[in-house]
Amino acid sequence: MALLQKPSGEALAAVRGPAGSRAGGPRRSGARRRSRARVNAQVVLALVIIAAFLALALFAPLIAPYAPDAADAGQKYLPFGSSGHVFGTDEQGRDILSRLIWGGRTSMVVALIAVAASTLVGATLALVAGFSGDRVAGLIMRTIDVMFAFPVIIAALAFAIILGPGLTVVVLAIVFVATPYVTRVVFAEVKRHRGREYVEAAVSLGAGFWSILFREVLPNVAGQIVVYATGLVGAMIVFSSSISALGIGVQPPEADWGRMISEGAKVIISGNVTVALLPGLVVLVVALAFNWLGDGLNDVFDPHKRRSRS
Amino acid sequence: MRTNRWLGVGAALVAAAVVLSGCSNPAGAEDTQAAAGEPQYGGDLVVGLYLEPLALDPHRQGYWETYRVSNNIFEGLTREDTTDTTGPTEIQPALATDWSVSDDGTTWTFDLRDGVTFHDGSDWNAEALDKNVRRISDPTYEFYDESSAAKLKQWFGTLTSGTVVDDDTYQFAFSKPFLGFPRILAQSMATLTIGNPAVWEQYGNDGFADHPEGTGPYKFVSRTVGDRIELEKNEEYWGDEPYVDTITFRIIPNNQTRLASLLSGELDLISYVQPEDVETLEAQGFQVPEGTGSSLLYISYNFTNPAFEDVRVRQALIHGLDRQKLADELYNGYAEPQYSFQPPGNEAYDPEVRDFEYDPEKAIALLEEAGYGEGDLAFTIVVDVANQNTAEWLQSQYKEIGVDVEIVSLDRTSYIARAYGPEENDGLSLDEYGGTYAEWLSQGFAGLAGKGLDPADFPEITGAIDAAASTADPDARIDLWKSAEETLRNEAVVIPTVNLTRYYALGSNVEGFVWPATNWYDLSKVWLAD
Amino acid sequence: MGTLKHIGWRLVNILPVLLIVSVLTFLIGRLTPGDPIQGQYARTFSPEQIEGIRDAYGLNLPLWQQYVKWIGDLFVAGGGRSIVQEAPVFDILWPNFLNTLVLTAAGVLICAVVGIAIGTVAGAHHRRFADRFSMLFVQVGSNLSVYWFGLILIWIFALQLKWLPVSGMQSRGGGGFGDLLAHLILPGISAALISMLVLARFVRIGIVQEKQSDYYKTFASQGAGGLSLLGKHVGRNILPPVVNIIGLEIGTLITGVLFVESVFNWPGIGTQLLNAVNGKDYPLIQGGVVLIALCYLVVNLVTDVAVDALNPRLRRR
Amino acid sequence: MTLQVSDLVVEFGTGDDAVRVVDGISFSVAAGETFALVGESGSGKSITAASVLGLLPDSARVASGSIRLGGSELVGLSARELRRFRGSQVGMVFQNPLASLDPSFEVGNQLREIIGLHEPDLPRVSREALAVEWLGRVGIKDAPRVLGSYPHELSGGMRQRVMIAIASLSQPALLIADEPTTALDAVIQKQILDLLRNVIRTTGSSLFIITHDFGVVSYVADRVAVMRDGRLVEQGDREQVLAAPQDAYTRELIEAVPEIGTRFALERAGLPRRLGVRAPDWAVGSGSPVDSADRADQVGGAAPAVPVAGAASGVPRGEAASARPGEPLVVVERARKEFVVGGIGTGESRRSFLAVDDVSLEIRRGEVFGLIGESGSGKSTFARLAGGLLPLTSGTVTFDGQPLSALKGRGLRALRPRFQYVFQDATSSLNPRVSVGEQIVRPLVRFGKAPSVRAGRARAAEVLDLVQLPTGTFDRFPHELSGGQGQRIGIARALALEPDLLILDEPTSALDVSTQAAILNLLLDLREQLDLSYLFIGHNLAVIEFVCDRIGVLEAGRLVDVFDAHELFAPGRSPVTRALLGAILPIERSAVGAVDGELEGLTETTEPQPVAG
Repeated sequence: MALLQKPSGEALAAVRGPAGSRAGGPRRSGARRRSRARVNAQVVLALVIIAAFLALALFAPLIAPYAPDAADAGQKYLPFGSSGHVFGTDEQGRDILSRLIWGGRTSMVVALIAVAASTLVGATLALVAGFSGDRVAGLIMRTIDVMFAFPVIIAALAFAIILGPGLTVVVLAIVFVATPYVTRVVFAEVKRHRGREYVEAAVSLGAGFWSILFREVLPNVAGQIVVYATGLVGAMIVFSSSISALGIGVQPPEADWGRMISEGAKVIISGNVTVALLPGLVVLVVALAFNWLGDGLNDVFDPHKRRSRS
Repeated sequence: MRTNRWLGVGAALVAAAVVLSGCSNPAGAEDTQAAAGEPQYGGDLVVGLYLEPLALDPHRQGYWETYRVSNNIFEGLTREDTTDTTGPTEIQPALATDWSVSDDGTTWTFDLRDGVTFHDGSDWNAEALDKNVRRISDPTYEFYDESSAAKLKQWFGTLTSGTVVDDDTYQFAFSKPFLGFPRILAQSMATLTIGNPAVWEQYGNDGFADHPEGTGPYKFVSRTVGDRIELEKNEEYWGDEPYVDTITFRIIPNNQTRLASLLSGELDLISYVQPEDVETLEAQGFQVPEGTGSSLLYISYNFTNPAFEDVRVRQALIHGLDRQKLADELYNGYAEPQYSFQPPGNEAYDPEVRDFEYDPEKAIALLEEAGYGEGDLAFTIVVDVANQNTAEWLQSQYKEIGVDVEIVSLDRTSYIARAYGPEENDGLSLDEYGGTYAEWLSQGFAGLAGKGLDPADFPEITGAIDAAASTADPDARIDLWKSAEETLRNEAVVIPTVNLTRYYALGSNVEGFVWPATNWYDLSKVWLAD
Repeated sequence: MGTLKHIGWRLVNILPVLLIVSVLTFLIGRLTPGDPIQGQYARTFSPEQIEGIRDAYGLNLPLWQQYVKWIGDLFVAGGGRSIVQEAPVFDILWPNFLNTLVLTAAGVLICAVVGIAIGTVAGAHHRRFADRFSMLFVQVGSNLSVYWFGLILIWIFALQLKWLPVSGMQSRGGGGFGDLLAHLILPGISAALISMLVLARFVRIGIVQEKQSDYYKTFASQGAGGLSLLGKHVGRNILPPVVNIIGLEIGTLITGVLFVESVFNWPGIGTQLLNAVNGKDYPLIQGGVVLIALCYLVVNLVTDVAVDALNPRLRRR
Repeated sequence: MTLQVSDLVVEFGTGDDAVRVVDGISFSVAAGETFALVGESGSGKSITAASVLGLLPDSARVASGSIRLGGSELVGLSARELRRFRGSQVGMVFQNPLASLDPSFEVGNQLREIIGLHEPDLPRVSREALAVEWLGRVGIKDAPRVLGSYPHELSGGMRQRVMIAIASLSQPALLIADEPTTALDAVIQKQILDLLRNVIRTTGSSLFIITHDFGVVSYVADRVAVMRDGRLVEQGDREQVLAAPQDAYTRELIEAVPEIGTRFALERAGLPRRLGVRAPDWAVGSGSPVDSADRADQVGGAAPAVPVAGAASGVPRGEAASARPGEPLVVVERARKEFVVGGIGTGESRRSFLAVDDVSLEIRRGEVFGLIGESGSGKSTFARLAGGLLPLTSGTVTFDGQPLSALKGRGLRALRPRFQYVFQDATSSLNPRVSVGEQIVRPLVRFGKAPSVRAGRARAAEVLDLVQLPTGTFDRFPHELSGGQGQRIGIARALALEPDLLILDEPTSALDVSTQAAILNLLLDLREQLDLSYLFIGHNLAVIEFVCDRIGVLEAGRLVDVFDAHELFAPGRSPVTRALLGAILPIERSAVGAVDGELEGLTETTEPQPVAG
C-alpha cells in the first residue's frame, strides 16, 4: 500500500526552521513566536476536532437520530438533505448521519490501537536494529523486507482466514502494513543518532543497551515517531476501507467509516455520490486533525519548544 | 427406439434460419445502407464479463461466464434453443442431427451431423466424438484426462461404453436409465462439449486450453488472462453465418468500472447489472432487457447446527421472509420472488407452487413451539462479500421475528470453505445457482449435503430424486422431478429467495440479442447497428 | 570492483528473503481453509467427487512434497500450472506483470514530475502561502482512498468530460502508443497519488535545507540567481535522496498497485493476484507473490546502486 | 572608503517581537586595508558581514542604517539588484570550507560557472584558463587535478584556497572573510591567512575579516573593531587595541588567550597557573587601570617579565617540577585501530583505514597528559580506545592494572565510573531531550553511587556547585545552556562519578576564548581539588602547553613525539611538533611584523628528529 507518507528524518529540522543561532540568531525570534502561535492554533483546532468526534462516538446513543443498523430498505439511497435523514440513507436505508456518528467508535478506536501497536513494534525493532551488530540489524531489516515484499492483500486475507473476519483482522492488517514503514522511518532516524556523542557519552557513563535505546535515544526520536504515527491514523482508516471491500474487517451491519467508504464506492458511478463522499470527508477531516496534532505533539517532545526560559 | 420428439421443431428452425440468411445479403452488408432492424454483418462486439473465465477446455470448464465465451468456440451434440425467452429452452440438434434412446432408457444413439469441420479443417465424425468420450472416461486412452474425468463423473459416472457405430453414428450406454442426457449434453459444465482431438494429440491435455478448438461459429484468436479473450468469425461454420466479425471479451470484475465502461461506450454488452444501475442505464438509452436466467438465489441451512434439525425452525425462517419485499426493496423490483428450488427456465419448474408464505406471526409461533422465544435463536449468516447487502437485509428482516443474525461476509473462496465446512454457530449461507435441466435438483441437493445435510435423514427426498433420475418412462420423468421438488420443499431444507429479472445491459446499437431462459446467450445472432 | 562485489552480496541476500516469502505464501495457502477445487465445485459436486478432483491435481500429497515440487516447477515448469486457468503460471503472469510495470512506470513518472513540482514550489516559497497551500493539498491527498479517488476521476474525466477512457489498456480495435497513453493517465495519477505526495514533502524539505547550506551561500554571494541555483545545485544535491524515495515508492507501488488496477481494470498482476486469491489458485498465488517480492527486492537493490552511482564520493572508486 | 557602514540595525522578526542582533553599529573599511571585526559567538559579527551582501537568513532584515559600497547604497536594494554587487564587487569567504563548495560538482565546473556569472561572454576555454590561473594564485600547483576533483577529494585547506580563488577572481573591491580559518588546523590557518594577505595585496582589495581569535587579528589586521551583543565596544588601529585596549571587555578577551610560555611565566612569578592571570608588566604599554573585580583576588603580587619564547631553554620550576611522577594509571601498548566504512547503500565506498597505528604510551597518576595533532591524526580515536569506547584492532589498554581491552559488557561497565569523558561539543554530548539534572543523576543511580534519585539530586547539586553552576540548572535542557555552561555540565556529569581519570577530548575547541579560559581554569582547579589525572586532547598547542604536564604528538595515527611540557622547545622535537609551534599566532602587543620570522625560523631550521615515544 502506498498509503504512507514518510516524513524524513530531516523533517524535524525543517519544522524547526532555519536556525540562525550560529550567526548570533536570537533564542526566540519573533518569526518563530508567530509560527508557534500558528502551530498552537492548529493543535487546538486539531484537538477540538478529535475531541468532537470522540465525543460524538462516545455519546452516539444519545446523539445519533437513529440506531446505526435501523434499516428500511424502502427508504434506501435517499439523497443528502432529505427530511428525517439529513445526510441521506445508504443501500439498506440506514441513516448515514447516525452511522457516521456510530462509525467513529470502531474506526477511530481501531485505527488508534493499530497505529499504536505498529508504532510500538516498529519503533522497538528500529531502535534495536539501529544499535545492534550487523547480524541482528540484518535479521530485522530482512524481516522488514519480507513484510514489504509481501503483497498486502495476501497478508490481510491470510489474517482474515486464520482469525475469521472482524476487528482483530483489521488491526493486524494495519499493523502488518504500517510496521515496516514505521520501522524504516524510525530506523533511518535512529541511525542518525547512532554516532552521536551523547550516545557515546551514555556508554561512557555505563548505560546498557536497553537503557541507551529507551532512555537516551527514544526521547530524541519520539517526536518524529509521533508525527509519523499520527500521520498514519487517517491513512489507516482509509486503508481499512480498502480491505473491507474484500470482505475483511468489521462485519455488517456495524457502522465503520472504512466500510462506509467502500460501500459508498460501490455506487459512485451509479450516481449515489454522497454515500461515498460523506464518510470520505469525515475521514479526511479526522486525518487532517491527527496530522496537525502530530505536528503539535512533536513540539511537546521537543524541549526547544516546550520551555521558553531564557 | 423412438425418434427424438424435438427433432421436428429443430428441423423447422433450421429451415427458418436458412430462409432468413437467404434473405440477407452478407457480401454487400457493409456497403448497403441497412434499414433499422435489418441485420448487418461486420464489426467488433465487445463484451464485459464480470468474472475471469476458467480454462477454455470443453471438459474442464466451469462457471457460466466461461461458457458465455466458450460456447462460441465449442458445441455439444445438442444445444438449447437460445431464441426462446419464455419457457424452458428446447433442445435442438447441434453436432448431432438426431438421437434416440432405448426403451430401458440406458442406451442413447446419436446421428452425427455431416460436413462439419473443426476450426483446423479436420472432420467432425464418430471417431472424433469417440476420442472426446475416451478422454473423459477411458483410462487406457493415451490422452485420458484425469481431471476432466473427475469433473464429468457426475453425469458420466454411469457410462458403461461409448461405441462408434459408423462414421456418423455413435452410441452411449449407461448402467442406469438416463433420460435427461440430451439436455445435459447442452449444458456448460461437467458435460461433454466437443473439442478437437487433434489439439490434445498435438499439445497434450494441458495444452488444450491454450489452443481451444471446436466447431463453433467463432474461432479462438488470443487470450490475455486478466484482460481479454478475442475471437473471430468462423468462415467455415456449418450453421448460420454469424454477424459480427470479431468478439472481444473483456474481464472487468469491478461492478462500477464495468458499468462506467459500458456508459462510456467501451463495451457493447455486460453481464451482471446491479439493480441500482438499471435506471441509470435506461435513462441514457442503454438496453437492459427483461428476462430470467435459469438460476436462483437460495439460502441454505447449516445442518450441523442442531437448531436446524427441527423442521419448525426451518419453516419459521421461510415464513419470516418476505421475498416480494426483498425483490422490491433490495433489487429495486428487478427480481422476482422464488418459491421453488427449481429455478425458472428449468424443465421441471412450476411457477404456481408455493412453499411457506410470508407470515411473521406464524413464524414466531413456530419458533415458540420449537422452544425459541424472542432473541433465543441466534446464529451467523455466512455470505460472499458480493451478497453482503442481501445478508444485511435478511438480518433486519429476521429481527422482526425475534431471530438474532450476525453476518460473516467473506471473500469468495473463504466463503465457500466456510459455507461448506461450517462452524458450529453458523446458520445460513447464500448461494446462486441453477440450470434448465430437471436433474439440477439432484445437484442442488448434493450441494446441500456439502453443507452438512445428511441425505440419510431425508429418505423421502433422496428416494424421490433417485426415482426421477433413473426413470425409464419419458412421460413420467418431469412429473417425478416435480414431485421430488415438492418433497424437498415440504421438508424446508432450503429457502429459495429471488431470481434476477435484469442481468445484461447492452449498448443502444446492439441488435439481435436474446436473453433466453438459461444462463448464457448466443452471440452469433447479435449484430451491430450503426 | 568493491561495488560489484556488494551488488553480488546483496543479490545473494535476496535469496533468503524470497525463500521465506515463498514458504510463508505456501503455508498460508495450504493451512487455511478452502481450496481451488472446492471453490469451483462445492455447489454441485458431492464431497467424494471433490476429493477425486483434488487427487487428480495432486493436492492430497504431503505438504512438503507439494512445496518441493513447486520450487522445482519455478525453475523448470514455468512456476507450475494454474489449477483454475489450466495454464503455466508464468505464461499467465508475465503479460500481466509487464502491464503492471507499464502502469508503475507511468505512476513513477507522474509521481516524479508532479511530486517534484509541488515540492519545489513549496520549498521555494517556504512558509509562504504557496507552501502552506501545497502542503494542505499534500495532506488532503495522502488521506484519500485510492479506490474512491479513482472512481471519482473516472466519473469526472471519462463519463462527464469524456476526455479519457475508463478502463483497460486499449480502445476498441486496439490503438497505438497515444491510445495507451490516454489509458494510462487516470490510473497513473491514482497510482502516483500517495507516492507523489511523499515525494513532494521530501523535495520541499530538501530544498529548504539545501537553501540553508553553505555552498548555496557561496553561490549566492557570487551573484548566482535563484533559479539556476535551485535548478543546478539544489537539484543535483537532492537528487540522490529523491531517487532513493522514488525507488522505495516503486517498490510500494508494485506491491500495492492492486486497488488501482481493480478500479481501472488494468490487466496487471494485482488483478491477477486477486483473481487467484478469489479462486485460491495456489500455484498462481505463489508465483505472483514470489514475482512481486522479487521485483520489489530488485528495485530496492537497483535504487541503492543508483543512489550510490549518483554520489560523487563513490564515482571515482 | 570601500565600505561604509553606519548606524546599522539588524533585527530578527518584525514589530514588537523583533529582536535586535546588530544594534546601530558604524565602521568603515578603507581601500586596501584589512579590517577585523572581533567578537564572541552571538555578538552579531557574522550577521553584520552577511548583511553587506543581503545574505541574511529569511527571518532577519536590516531595520535601519546604511551600508555603502563604493558610492552605492546597498540597504533597500532588491535581491536582483544586489546580485550585481555580489561576487563582482564583494567576494565572500565562509567559515566552513568543507561545506562551502557544492559537493556534487567538480571544482572546475563550479569555478567555470562562477567565472561565467561575472563574464558571461567568456568562452569555455578562457574560463578554464582563468580558473587555472587563479588556482595558481592561491598557491595550488596542480591546478588540473584540483579542477577535476570533487570537493570531498580535497583537504580543508585546499578547499579554502579554492574558496579564496572564487571570492577573489573577479578582483572585487572588498573581500569579506567570515571566520575563514576557524575550522582549520593551526598550520593550515597560518597558510590561509598568508594567502589572504597575499591575495589582497595583488588584487588591491580591502579585506573585511570576521574572527574571534586575537591571534588572527594580530597577524593580519590593520584596524580592529570589537563587537559585543550587537554593539561595537571599541575600534581602532591594531596596535592600539591590542596593546592598550580601552574597553574592559576587549582586555578580558585578549587576556583569556593562552599563549606559549604563559604558564612558565606565571610559575616563575609564583602565580597560580590560571588564564586571565598575568604578570603586571606582561602587556607592554597596557593602560588598563583595574582588573575586573572577580579576577582581582587571583592576581598575586608582581611578577617578572617573561619573554615569549624565552622559556624554551629554561627549566621551569614550580608546578612542573612538583608534578608527582606517579605510577602509570593507563598503559597503552601497541594500540591499533582500523576502521572499515562504507559499502552499498551507505553512500560511500567500502574501504578501511588505520586511524591509530601502533601507539604505545602511559598516563601516570596525577598528571595531565596532552595529546595533540591535526584533524584526522587519530587523536580522538585514540581517546576512545584508551577509554574503552571503541574496541582495539590490536594491542592492549590497561587501566590501573586491569586489562581494559580484554573486558567486555558488565566487567567493562563496572570500571567505567573510574574514567570519564568530556567531549568536544557539549551540546552534542548532552542528550538534547533529557534535562541536565537527569543526565547527571542517571549514572549515579545506575552505579549505585546514589542509593536513590533523591540522593542523586543532592550529589548533582554538589557537582553543579563544583563546576560553578547554580542549582537551578538542574531542570534545564541542554539547548538552554550556553556553550560554556554545557561544557561545565559535561564535566559535572563526569565528576559526579568520582573518576580517577578524565579524558578530555578537545573540551574547549568549540568555545569562545573567554569561555575557554574559564573552563581551562576550572579544569586546573578541579585537578588540584579532586586529585584527578587528565588525558587532554587538543589541536591548539598553546592550550596544550598551558594545561599539560606531558605532551604526545600524533600524526596520521602514529605517535611521533612525547615530551614534558617544558621541553617543548628542546632540540629533539619532531618536525610535526615544530610545525605546530610555528603555526601559533601570538598576540603581538607591540611592534608590527615581528611575528613573522621568529617562530617560523625555529620550525625551519631544526632538523627532523626520530619519532619519540
